[in-house]
Amino acid sequence: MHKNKRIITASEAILESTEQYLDKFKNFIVIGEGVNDPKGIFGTTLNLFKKFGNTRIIESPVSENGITGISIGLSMNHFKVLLVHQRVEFALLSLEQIFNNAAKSFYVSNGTHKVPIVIRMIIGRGWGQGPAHSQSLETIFSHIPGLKVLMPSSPYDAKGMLWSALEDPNPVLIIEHRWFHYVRGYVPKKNYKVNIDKPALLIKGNNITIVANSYNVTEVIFSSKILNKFGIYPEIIDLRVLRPLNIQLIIQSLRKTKNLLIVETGYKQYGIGTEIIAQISENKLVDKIKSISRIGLPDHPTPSSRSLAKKYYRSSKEIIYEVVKQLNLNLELKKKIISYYKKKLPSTKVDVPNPEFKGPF
Amino acid sequence: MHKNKRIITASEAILESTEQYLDKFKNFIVIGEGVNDPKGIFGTTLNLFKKFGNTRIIESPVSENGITGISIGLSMNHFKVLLVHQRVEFALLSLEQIFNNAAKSFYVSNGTHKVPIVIRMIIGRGWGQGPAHSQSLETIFSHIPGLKVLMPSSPYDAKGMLWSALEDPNPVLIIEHRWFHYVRGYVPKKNYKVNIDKPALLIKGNNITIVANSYNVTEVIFSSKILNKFGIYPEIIDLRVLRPLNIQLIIQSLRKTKNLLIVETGYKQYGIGTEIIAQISENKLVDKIKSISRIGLPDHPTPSSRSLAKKYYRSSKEIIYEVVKQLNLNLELKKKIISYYKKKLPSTKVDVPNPEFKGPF
Amino acid sequence: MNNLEKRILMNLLKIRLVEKQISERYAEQLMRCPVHLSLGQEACAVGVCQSLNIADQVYSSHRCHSHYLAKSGNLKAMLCELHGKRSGCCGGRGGSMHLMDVSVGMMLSIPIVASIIPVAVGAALSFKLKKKKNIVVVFFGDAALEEGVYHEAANFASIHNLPIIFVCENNKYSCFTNIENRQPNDDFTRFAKCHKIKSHKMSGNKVMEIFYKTKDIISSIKKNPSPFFLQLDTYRNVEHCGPNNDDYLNYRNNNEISYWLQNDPINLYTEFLKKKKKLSDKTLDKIILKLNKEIDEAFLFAKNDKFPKIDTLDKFIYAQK
Amino acid sequence: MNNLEKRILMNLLKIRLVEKQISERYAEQLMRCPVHLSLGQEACAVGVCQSLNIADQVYSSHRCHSHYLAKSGNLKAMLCELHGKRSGCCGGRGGSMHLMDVSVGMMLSIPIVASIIPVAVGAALSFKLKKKKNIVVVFFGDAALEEGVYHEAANFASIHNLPIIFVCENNKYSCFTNIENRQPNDDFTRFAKCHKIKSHKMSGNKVMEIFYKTKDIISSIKKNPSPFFLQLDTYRNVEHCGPNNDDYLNYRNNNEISYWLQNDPINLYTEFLKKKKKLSDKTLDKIILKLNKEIDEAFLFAKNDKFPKIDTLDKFIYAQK
Ligand SMILES: Cc1ncc(C[n+]2csc(CCOP(=O)(O)OP(=O)(O)O)c2C)c(N)n1
Ligand SMILES: Cc1ncc(C[n+]2csc(CCOP(=O)(O)OP(=O)(O)O)c2C)c(N)n1
Ligand SMILES: [Mg+2]
Ligand SMILES: [Mg+2]
Repeated sequence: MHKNKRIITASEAILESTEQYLDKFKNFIVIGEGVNDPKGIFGTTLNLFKKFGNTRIIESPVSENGITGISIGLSMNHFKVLLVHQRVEFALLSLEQIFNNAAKSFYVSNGTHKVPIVIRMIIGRGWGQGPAHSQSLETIFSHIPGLKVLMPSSPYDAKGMLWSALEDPNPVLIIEHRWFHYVRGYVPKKNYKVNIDKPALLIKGNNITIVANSYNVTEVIFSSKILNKFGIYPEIIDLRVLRPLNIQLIIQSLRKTKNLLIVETGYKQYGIGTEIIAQISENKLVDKIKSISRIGLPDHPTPSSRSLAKKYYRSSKEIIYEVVKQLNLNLELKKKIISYYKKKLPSTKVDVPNPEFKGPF
Repeated sequence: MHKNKRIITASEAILESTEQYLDKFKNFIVIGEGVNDPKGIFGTTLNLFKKFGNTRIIESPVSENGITGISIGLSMNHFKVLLVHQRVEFALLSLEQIFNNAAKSFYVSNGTHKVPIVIRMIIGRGWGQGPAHSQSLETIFSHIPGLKVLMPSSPYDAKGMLWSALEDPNPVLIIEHRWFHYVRGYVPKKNYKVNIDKPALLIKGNNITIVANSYNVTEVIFSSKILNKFGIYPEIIDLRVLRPLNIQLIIQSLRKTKNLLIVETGYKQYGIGTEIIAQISENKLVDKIKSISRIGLPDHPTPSSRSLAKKYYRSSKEIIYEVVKQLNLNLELKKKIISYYKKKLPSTKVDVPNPEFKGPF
Repeated sequence: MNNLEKRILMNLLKIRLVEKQISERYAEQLMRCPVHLSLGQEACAVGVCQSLNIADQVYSSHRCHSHYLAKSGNLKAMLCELHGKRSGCCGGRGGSMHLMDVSVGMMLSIPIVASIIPVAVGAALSFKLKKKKNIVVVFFGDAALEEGVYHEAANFASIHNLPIIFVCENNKYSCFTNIENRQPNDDFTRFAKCHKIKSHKMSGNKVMEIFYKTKDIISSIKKNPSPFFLQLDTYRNVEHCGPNNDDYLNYRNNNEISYWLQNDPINLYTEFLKKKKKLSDKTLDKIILKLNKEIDEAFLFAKNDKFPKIDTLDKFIYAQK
Repeated sequence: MNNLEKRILMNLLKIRLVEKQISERYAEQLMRCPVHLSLGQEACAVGVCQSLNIADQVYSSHRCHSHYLAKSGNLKAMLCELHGKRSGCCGGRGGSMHLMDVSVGMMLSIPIVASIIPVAVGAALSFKLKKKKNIVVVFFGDAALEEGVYHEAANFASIHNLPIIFVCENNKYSCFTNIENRQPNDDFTRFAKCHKIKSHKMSGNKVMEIFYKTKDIISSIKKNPSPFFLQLDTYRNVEHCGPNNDDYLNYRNNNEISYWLQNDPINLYTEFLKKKKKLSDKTLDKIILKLNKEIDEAFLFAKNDKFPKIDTLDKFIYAQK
């Protein structure tokens, strides 16, 4: 499709978008722990301080709550701030600032104070980093009015959604899966916006609608290719925007496929999928739905050991099994698919997305 | 039913349970900002320090994150700790401790460390206390495995559930609605446990299943009495326990009524109701459901002004209207119910649960 | 009285009289929101804010009435806010703990203890980055220093040499709890020193001394940007939250109470002026009369103002570009 | 060498050799979790823990290997944990940043910076309430002092006179960021003084001095319970996270590096013993040989140990009474 076009990773796309916005807008500040260190947040802020100086790329003390409040104060005063956390968990220390001062100030001040802050937070996974560095807490942020919550899945979106977030006058949270940083794809050099108010239809299909986000989209596409061989064509929707949530596209798709599978990066229970299902069920938006199902993390912390992590995380395997189950395929076909899948199984281990991944953490 | 039996308020019930547990267990500590001040957390810890001293009833500096970590350390060392926050919002400063150290230690330590802490958090409402003192954030806590999340609705449960929580070896969060403290009901003097693992059937019915929790149960019962006059008998379920969530009772009820209404204290979007609906839809647990609906807070912060708060909060009015709509009643009956409701409308204002309520805050 | 002295007097009295009227009228139940009155603490706000320009910014907490008024916040908009009316400074959405009047640099008040402090430091950073010569003042109580975020913000202000004054109004209590039960002592300059921030501790009831000290601090900051920590020891005359006196609850001892009442900031200042023959009882009465008239009018305005339109309830959830 | 000197030597060497072997074997990719090695910082752990009883408790952070071993944590259980095996001290669930061995009072390590500090203070409170004579030691890095929760915990320890030693291992860096870019200076006793906590700052590489100082502190705490803050200046010899040297990235300057390498804690101590004729090269070699044998065995054990049973994945989510 994009032959001869520039292919880069999502982390390079993020870096590029940030750099271009720094070029464009003088009052744009990047701040965070590690933003101007030699690894530059997995490369996403690499060397920016050399070009823009350390008053625009501000290295922060290890003070997440303070720095969030500081970023909010800065952005109330006509700055645009990009705050970066190497792990979602570090942002847990700053939820009071995010929920109260970032999310509510525009409303409470009757439209006076805008808080145009963008907060990037990275979900850890792999290499046994364990329970406190691997949580995927998007539901918690998505519950709070006043925030916008994005989870890009492609390098193209990574760049364009970041740009749109930076142009947005509201507090926008971007949650990036650690493994998504490695995803490669076509990215135009010039800056551009993409919408940040709805999901995207990735692949047309007919038997079942699969909704996923972030890194899981990669797993779903992989699974889908296998299913295609057997005449099963899932329609794949990249959720992209968790708040504001717009389920129109899902509804449309479901009217056709009648089967819905939601694949979450976070805990299944009280997760993102629930609101989608609730809206569909509540408003009877689709007639004669045949099946609805969710795949998400089980109800306990992430174990470090790779032997346990293997069963903890959900991947193409669970997706394929679930589709087979939802579509009620006959036993023979089922067996065929599964044996074919086992042959195609990605050879990388469960705790690494590709052979290069051994940190940084 | 409980003629000649002792009727007290929920806040008195909480105080009594706490005092009895202090009597029972020497290594039980109560801690928090205001626990030994002359108002004693809306009366729920009133004068305890006079009997038990300020080494067992510990007044805390204004340091929510610190004190939560301290309480966790204490409870890992064979103490039982009851930590109290006058508002849920203050606990936002301590989510890192709650989500990581309280919720996960038992799992991560492979069963070695127990964290038997109970955290009471109060949802504010009324008297214009505004956006940062009125949030109902139960979803956020309910999303996290390792925690238990309770929301009692009656004085009987207030006492018994607190006792059960104190006997439980896990971190248990009890979220109390500010107005629930005023609810009166029968409470035995002697200590007792009630289950903290499932909802309760409050009132049998047949036309529709209404699930509510905390203060909203009061609103639902009030609404139900009005509906009864017109031959509509909602089955009322008190959700009580948000985590671990057990929807058996709801399923059973729904098999009979085929209509489900969930009434939430918090934001509707990504709220508690979603998981219930998702489980029902996903597993096709009920045949031929006719309608599903949620009532919850709209998608913005709480305004202070009572004129706005009136439309913001949901009460018997919205419940009755929703039931009428869900049951598809004929226009005449609809009109009758609504005009009857308007006559019966509680005379108190929207920002106060009863005439005495003008603080403390 | 020279102009300055007069301005200070007017400001002090205005706050006092507004707070008194709120206290007296509260029982009418038209102001249906929690109020944390500044009675007894007026000199802190007035002494500090007197030297500020309009472009200097003030940030405050739940007890913000005095800061709002001392920074020349619009009185009618404040009372409308307390009444939940549409002309309120937040359109009735915030209530008494969210006072702001951006047009005069009264930027924001926030009721979560200490939550405002980093926000104010962020504002100071914006001044530095824009090379503005203005300063930020953030007011907070003694309990705010128990929140870790104060330290995170102070450290940042220190390493970046930000133009901000941290003003701690030490009234010795967090609600009912004396500082003795919360911290090792109440000399809070230790929390400035530990971050290598200059500091000063003084009475919060002597308005002229605060004024002169603040003036010095400001001119030094303007020459050489860096944070400053100012501790003002003061006392609140009524209950923590609400219109009444709650000393019948016996959480504050009588000697303490009477010491501070004797050192009431308004009295201290009027006595000082009188002693210097700069103020007569008659002039004072006249001023009070005039101020009360303005205040009465503002209350009337607030009473008569309309409630916010109900269909504005879901406005301003998200900003449009 | 007397017994004490020998114990200290054995402990120092054991940590050094374990960390070295981890570093060397890491590329085999059998230890699939992030590792924050204690190389260069061994004397802090050994000096402090040497005076502790088994009932005294230690709490630590992401860089916990040395504390775990100095408090006599089981070596096999540690290596199994790093290998993700079932005999790991957390059954393989935690990895390198969650080391604990409750049987010897190594209570808990937590990778969120500073998050362990209030938990340790809570433990100290439990000792006080139970009138136990034991003490708690909490180890953390210089960056932990930038987290507000340190202050919240320290204030609480101070007002309640809790038996706890806050040990700050100052290696001057938070990942790649020098203390200069994060705080006004690196004399952290200012963060003890501000909470009225006694404190001392000293080299973290001189094990005997640390030992004697800690002994004094402990006996004073046991007589008169109150917190103490001990700053130990030290240096990490390898990268922040991982097995390698990363000085090619040029974030640390060469003078600094060579100064600290010259003051390597193991060398300092062995040289001291040799100078006093208490240790010969031969004995040293013998000890190293013996320790390496133990360590090799432990690695072998870990390699051969089984992974956790897959059906234990959902065990221990909730405790049963
Ligand atoms: C984070 C947080 N914790 C607790 C409260 C409840 N609260 C409101 S005001 C207050 C006391 C604050 O005392 P201080 O900072 O000294 O200010 P003062 O009221 O004395 O002016 C408390 C604890 C809060 N608003 N926010
Ligand atoms: C709250 C939080 N923020 C950020 C991190 C990422 N992080 C891990 S270790 C570290 C540096 C800690 O430095 P220091 O406390 O000095 O310990 P050292 O690594 O030097 O031993 C950081 C920032 C974290 N784990 N937790
Ligand atoms: Mg105070
Ligand atoms: Mg360090």
